[in-house]
Amino acid sequence: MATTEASGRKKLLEVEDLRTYFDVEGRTAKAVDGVDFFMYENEVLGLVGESGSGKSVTALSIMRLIPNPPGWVERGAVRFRGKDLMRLTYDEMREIRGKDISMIFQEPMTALNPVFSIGFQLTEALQHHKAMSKRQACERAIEMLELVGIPDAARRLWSYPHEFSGGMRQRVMIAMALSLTPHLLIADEPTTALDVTIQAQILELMLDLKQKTGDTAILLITHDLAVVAETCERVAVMYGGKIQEVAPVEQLFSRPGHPYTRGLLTSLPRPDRERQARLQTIPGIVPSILDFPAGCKFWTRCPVKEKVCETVEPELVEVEPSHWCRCHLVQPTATPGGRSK
Amino acid sequence: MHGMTSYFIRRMLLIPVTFVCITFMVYGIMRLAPGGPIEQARTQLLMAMQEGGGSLATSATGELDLPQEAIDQLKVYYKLHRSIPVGYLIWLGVWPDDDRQGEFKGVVQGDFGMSYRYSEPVLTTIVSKFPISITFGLIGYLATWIVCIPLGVKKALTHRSWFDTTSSLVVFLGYSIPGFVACLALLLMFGTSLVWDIFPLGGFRSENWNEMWEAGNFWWCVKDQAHHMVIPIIGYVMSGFATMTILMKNSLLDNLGADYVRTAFAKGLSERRVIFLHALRNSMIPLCVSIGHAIGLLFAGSFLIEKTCNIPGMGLLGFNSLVERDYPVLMGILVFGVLIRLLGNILSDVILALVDPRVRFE
Amino acid sequence: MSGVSGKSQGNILDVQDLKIHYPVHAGVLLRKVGEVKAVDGVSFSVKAGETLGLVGESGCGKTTVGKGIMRLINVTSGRVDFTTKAGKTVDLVPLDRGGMRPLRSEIQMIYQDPFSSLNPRWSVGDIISEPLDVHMPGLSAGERADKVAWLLEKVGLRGEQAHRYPHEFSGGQRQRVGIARALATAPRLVLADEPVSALDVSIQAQVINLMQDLQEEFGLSYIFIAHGLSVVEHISHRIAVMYLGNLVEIGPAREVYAEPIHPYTRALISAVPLPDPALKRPDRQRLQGEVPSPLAKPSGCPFRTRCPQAIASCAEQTPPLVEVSPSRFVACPVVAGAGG
Amino acid sequence: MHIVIKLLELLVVLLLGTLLTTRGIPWLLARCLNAVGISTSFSPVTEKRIRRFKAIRRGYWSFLLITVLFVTSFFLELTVNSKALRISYDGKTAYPAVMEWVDLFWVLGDISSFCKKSDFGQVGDSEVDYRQFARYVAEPSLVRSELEKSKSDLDAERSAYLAKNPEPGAGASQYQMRRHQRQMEKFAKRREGLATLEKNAAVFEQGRVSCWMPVYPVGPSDLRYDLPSNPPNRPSLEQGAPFGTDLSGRDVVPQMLYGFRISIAFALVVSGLGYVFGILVGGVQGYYGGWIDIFTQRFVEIWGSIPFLFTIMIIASMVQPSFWMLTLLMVVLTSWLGITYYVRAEFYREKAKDYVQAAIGSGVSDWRIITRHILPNALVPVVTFAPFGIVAYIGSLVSLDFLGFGLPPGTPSWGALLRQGLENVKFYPHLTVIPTVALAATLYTVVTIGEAVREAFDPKVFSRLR
Repeated sequence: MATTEASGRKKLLEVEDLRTYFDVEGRTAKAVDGVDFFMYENEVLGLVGESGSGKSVTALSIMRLIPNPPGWVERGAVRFRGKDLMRLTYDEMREIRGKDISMIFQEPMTALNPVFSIGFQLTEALQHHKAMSKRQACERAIEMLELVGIPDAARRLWSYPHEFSGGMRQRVMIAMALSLTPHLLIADEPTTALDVTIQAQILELMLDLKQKTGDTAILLITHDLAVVAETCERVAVMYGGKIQEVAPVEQLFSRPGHPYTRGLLTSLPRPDRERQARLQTIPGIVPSILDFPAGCKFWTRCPVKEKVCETVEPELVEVEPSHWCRCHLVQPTATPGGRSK
Repeated sequence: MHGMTSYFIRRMLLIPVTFVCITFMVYGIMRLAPGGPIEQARTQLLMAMQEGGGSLATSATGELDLPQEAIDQLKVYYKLHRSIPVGYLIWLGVWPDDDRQGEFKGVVQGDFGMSYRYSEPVLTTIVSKFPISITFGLIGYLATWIVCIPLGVKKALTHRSWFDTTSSLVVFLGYSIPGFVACLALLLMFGTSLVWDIFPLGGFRSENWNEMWEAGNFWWCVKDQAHHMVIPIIGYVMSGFATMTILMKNSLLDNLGADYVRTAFAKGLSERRVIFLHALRNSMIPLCVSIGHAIGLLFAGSFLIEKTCNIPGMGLLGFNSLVERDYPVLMGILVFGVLIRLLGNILSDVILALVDPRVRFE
Repeated sequence: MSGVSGKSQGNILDVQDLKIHYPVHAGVLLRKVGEVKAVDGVSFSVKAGETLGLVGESGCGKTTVGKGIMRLINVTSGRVDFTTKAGKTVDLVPLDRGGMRPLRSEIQMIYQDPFSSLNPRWSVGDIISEPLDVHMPGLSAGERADKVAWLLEKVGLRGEQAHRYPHEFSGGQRQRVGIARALATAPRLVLADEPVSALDVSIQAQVINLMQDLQEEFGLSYIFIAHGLSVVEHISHRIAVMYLGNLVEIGPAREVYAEPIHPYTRALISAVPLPDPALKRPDRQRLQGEVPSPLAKPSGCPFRTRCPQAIASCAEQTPPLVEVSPSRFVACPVVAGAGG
Repeated sequence: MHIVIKLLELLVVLLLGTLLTTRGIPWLLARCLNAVGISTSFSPVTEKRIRRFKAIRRGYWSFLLITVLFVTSFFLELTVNSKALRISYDGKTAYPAVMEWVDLFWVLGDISSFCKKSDFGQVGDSEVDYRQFARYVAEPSLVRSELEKSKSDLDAERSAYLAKNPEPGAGASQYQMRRHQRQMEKFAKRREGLATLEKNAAVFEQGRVSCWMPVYPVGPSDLRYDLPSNPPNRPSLEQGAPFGTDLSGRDVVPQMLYGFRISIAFALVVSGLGYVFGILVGGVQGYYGGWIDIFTQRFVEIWGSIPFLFTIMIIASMVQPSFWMLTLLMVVLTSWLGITYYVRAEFYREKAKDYVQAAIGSGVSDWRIITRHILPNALVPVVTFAPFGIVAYIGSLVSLDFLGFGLPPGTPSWGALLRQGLENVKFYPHLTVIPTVALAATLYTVVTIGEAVREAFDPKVFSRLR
């Protein structure tokens, strides 16, 4: 995986065999159980999965923001621009957070501190990382607020979070995250709590700012395949704490390899197509995080499973150039001898 | 802001209503209850007469009693010849007092009447005792904060550790000993020769304090005062410290798990800054709100601790007035107590509005 | 407005000029200083066996309409004519709780949050049989247990799961329990308030299919309230679009989706992302700004502050729904005039 | 040896109490509830909480300890009392302590009249002196020797009288004659009395008597005349007063034990009634809302501004309150108030949840929604405060008693002991130390329960980021 580079783009982030576990009343929940993927510089990667698939935990593990107790990173490496984040000291990690990697969260309601003004929260990171004076920081903050489309930014700077609407708060979060022009922006379900028109605004804003500020890559975590289709270059599909399929967005939607991805795609209503009488569904329910099956994580719900799936966990295999899939039944076709990862 | 102003105006308007309800109720109870001041005066006079061997009046029933004129005089003196509502209104000062040339003289005019016991205006009595109670209460409350906040923070940050568990034992033991009992135990241990006789056995100051003060022996006076204050202050601290420590701890624990703390860490802020600025600022809100309510509660605690440590404050005054049935003083203390509580509640709201920008009272 | 909800044969529900306003109190004496017009004159009808989709962004009043029809909240004015099984038409608005009770067996609701919509202390069997206790008190314990088991199997659960408690089920299964509860009294009309919004994608499809199957089997009518346009489009026969307490467009689902007329509907539909990278729409209509607070609702057309086609006269009066083509109604004189 | 036996008896009593608390009462309760038709099984949510509570050892053991002690204390009349459990004399049998115990639940009238001295070989019409009786039973020779002593005393008195006043001769006046005769009759009567006593002595000697005394044969209001010095007596194990006596000479041990029962019972009743009223008011407020809520809330605010301790003191200074009056005053003035706030908030929260809306939408009646749907869910957070409420009410009772405005004088009470302790802090520390330790230990146990309940119902998650 490391060397097959059609585009020759540089890799920004490589996650290898990341495992993050949680203690749930004495049992170990393997929320993230061996995740491998990478990101190119300046790309938008979508990380898709249903609730409990481990996508948010993956993001938090990269940031080393797993609450402990009850969670911990069991093993794995997260190489960011060559440095393994898991091996940094706390102080080194702190220098990276906010400055090189920043993050926005799902709930713009609770992610901002309610008792400090927007201005205070925007400037403190600037003052900390860039050693800016208060004035400079304020100017930069106003500039950012204008950039994310908050009218009357200079005055609104001293408003408190509760005086903004949900969409506006998410804009503030984006301004905060991008104010130090990080190399990587992790957006954890940034639009889930918002209405569809506001969602469109926020997604567009993120892509727009990415264009303007230059080299920020975005890791977009979402459960909504449609959002991915509209915004991302490549997609990684997670299920059961593992990456099940990674592909450029067109390939994934036109030639989904993994039965899970296929199931997800067919279970979406498609208003743009001819109306189906019924949606095709994935049978069964998502197992609890505590009792995913052995073997392939998906075999309990898989319509095409075979005997081997119940016991042997498939590898993530490159089935065609830059398209990886974790399924016994999907084997490399285009490039014989595709490497396993 | 307009909604807030009218909220506070509404709260202020409620004060007189509450005030009248409570004082009227207590006034009524006092008037209705048997064993009122006339009974008391009767027994006292009779005893005096028997001892003095003076002439005894005989009532209509043939029993020994006060002469009717004397009873009437007493009734007028205690305003018992009035119906309860009228008596109350006279006390309040919105009904002319016929016995004083129809003047309006009552609480509204700042006249609480005369103390039966001290034979001086009630207000003078109360005002002379008030500062003593307030001094103790405030120093005690301040001391509680100084102890509780660092302890609560430390406990939250070391949740379920050895330190947390051990200090919890102490905190809950403190919760199980009422403040005045703690005072009593301390008096026993450190006021008598039982363990170590280092503190005085109650009292506000030494008896010769005023002489020493006039003699200009300043340091001696300060030391003496402090010496007398140690045990009562510990009593006040004991009364509130467990609740406040646990409140601080739980509040900080809740906030440490909040989303915005994660955001702050994600910005790359230091742990110190996140905990002591972001999380602590939010966790202080419930504590600040408790200030107003605590002021009302100090009043209740003062009865017990002042009685135990023999401090001549409002509480001891109230206690003695109860024993002596000094009703005007009792009503006066009630007025102070109720007003302090009501103002304390409003103070809590004001503080909440100040420290929490989200709060908008409507 | 005639024709939108005109009395016609086969209508199970006729909502006419429904208004739900909340008073706003302020000042020292808490006098009423204004009102929030959560629902401000909404009219529509539902035919027997039909699904009406009600879409709009949060705060547009779609859930309030549902609760108003259910009479879970007080209605300010308007008529809600419901046709019972017996063929009688009853206006629900003037009914009190007692008058409403017998009708409740015919109108049921499915709720959004599968976690809070089931009492955590009750077993699933108790939850499903509660409506039976109220409306069919004559049932014996055995009959009731049979009915609960039958209902559970109808919604794709197993009958013996009746003694389990809600926390033992996943979100999708709980939503099935909620559906079973709604079906217990064999209703004619089911209001589904965002029934799939809280569910995972793969579970969403299962629940939608289930609802469609049940509709076929029992001839149910649905009012399907949701903010997800693609889901609504899939399940509904007709769609009604709401904005700030008013209906702006109503018509057959396919048509409204394919050729939206009202500027708001157009913007809403173009904001919906599609799961197909090949369909990235460059000509997307972006709505500027956000939905105004219902406390400060604009005069006239509520949408005029964000409308790209607004003209001066839009501020004057709330535009009525006008039939622009057969069974399509739009509340916008600007586009209706141009199109029609 | 004597102490060892006492300790063994104590152990047996506690063991029986434990059995009753952990086995008997739960069984009885379940029986009663099932008979009424209330199911005693909990929902899994509650079961999980109970499991979690039991897992917190300290809290669970404290809970067992306090309930066992409280249940056992309901048999104090049978274990710590100056009345005999069973007394029999020449075929007559009585159960005075048992009677007193029954009287606790079912008023029998003047129980002291059931056991008259004259019926049990003592002289007089008042209640039997059980301690004396027991002493005689233990040492029947004592009766004889005392009888002999009385006899010789009488003889001595008679001869002394005769020596001083010789038999009046013929010349004596009518008056003198009569006086002498009367005196002689008196002596004869006493002689006769001694003769009956002789019969009694025989009964004792023949062993036709028995007397079972309680474990600690002193009641809370008995004065310890048997102690050598003037009250208060310091604690002394040899003299049989391990905690000493108070200022009036009453034994401290029974006062502490009976005081424990009164304190806990008071706190339980106050908080129980407070819960009933608070839930009623708060529930109505939260469920109906609107103007009912606004007006009630104003009333609650006004009512809550009353300084309750002071008001109770004022009332108590005029009317001596009984246990029930004090309880009611506490309930009316304070204990229901705090609960309304929580219940109201919980009802508001729960009512907004969809499961309640669904019940309304199914046409379920208000009463059923309130009692079956909302209440069980709203009660949980409120229940966690109960132990802390009990601590507060015990503290209030002790405070009131301490100030002298509590239960009537003579009622066994920790607060009253503390008051005596304060008055004698210099010379009789045991009057301070014993109630302080008992109070602290009791409240600490209750607090431990409270903390465990809170932890079981609402475990604080602690997670740390860096």
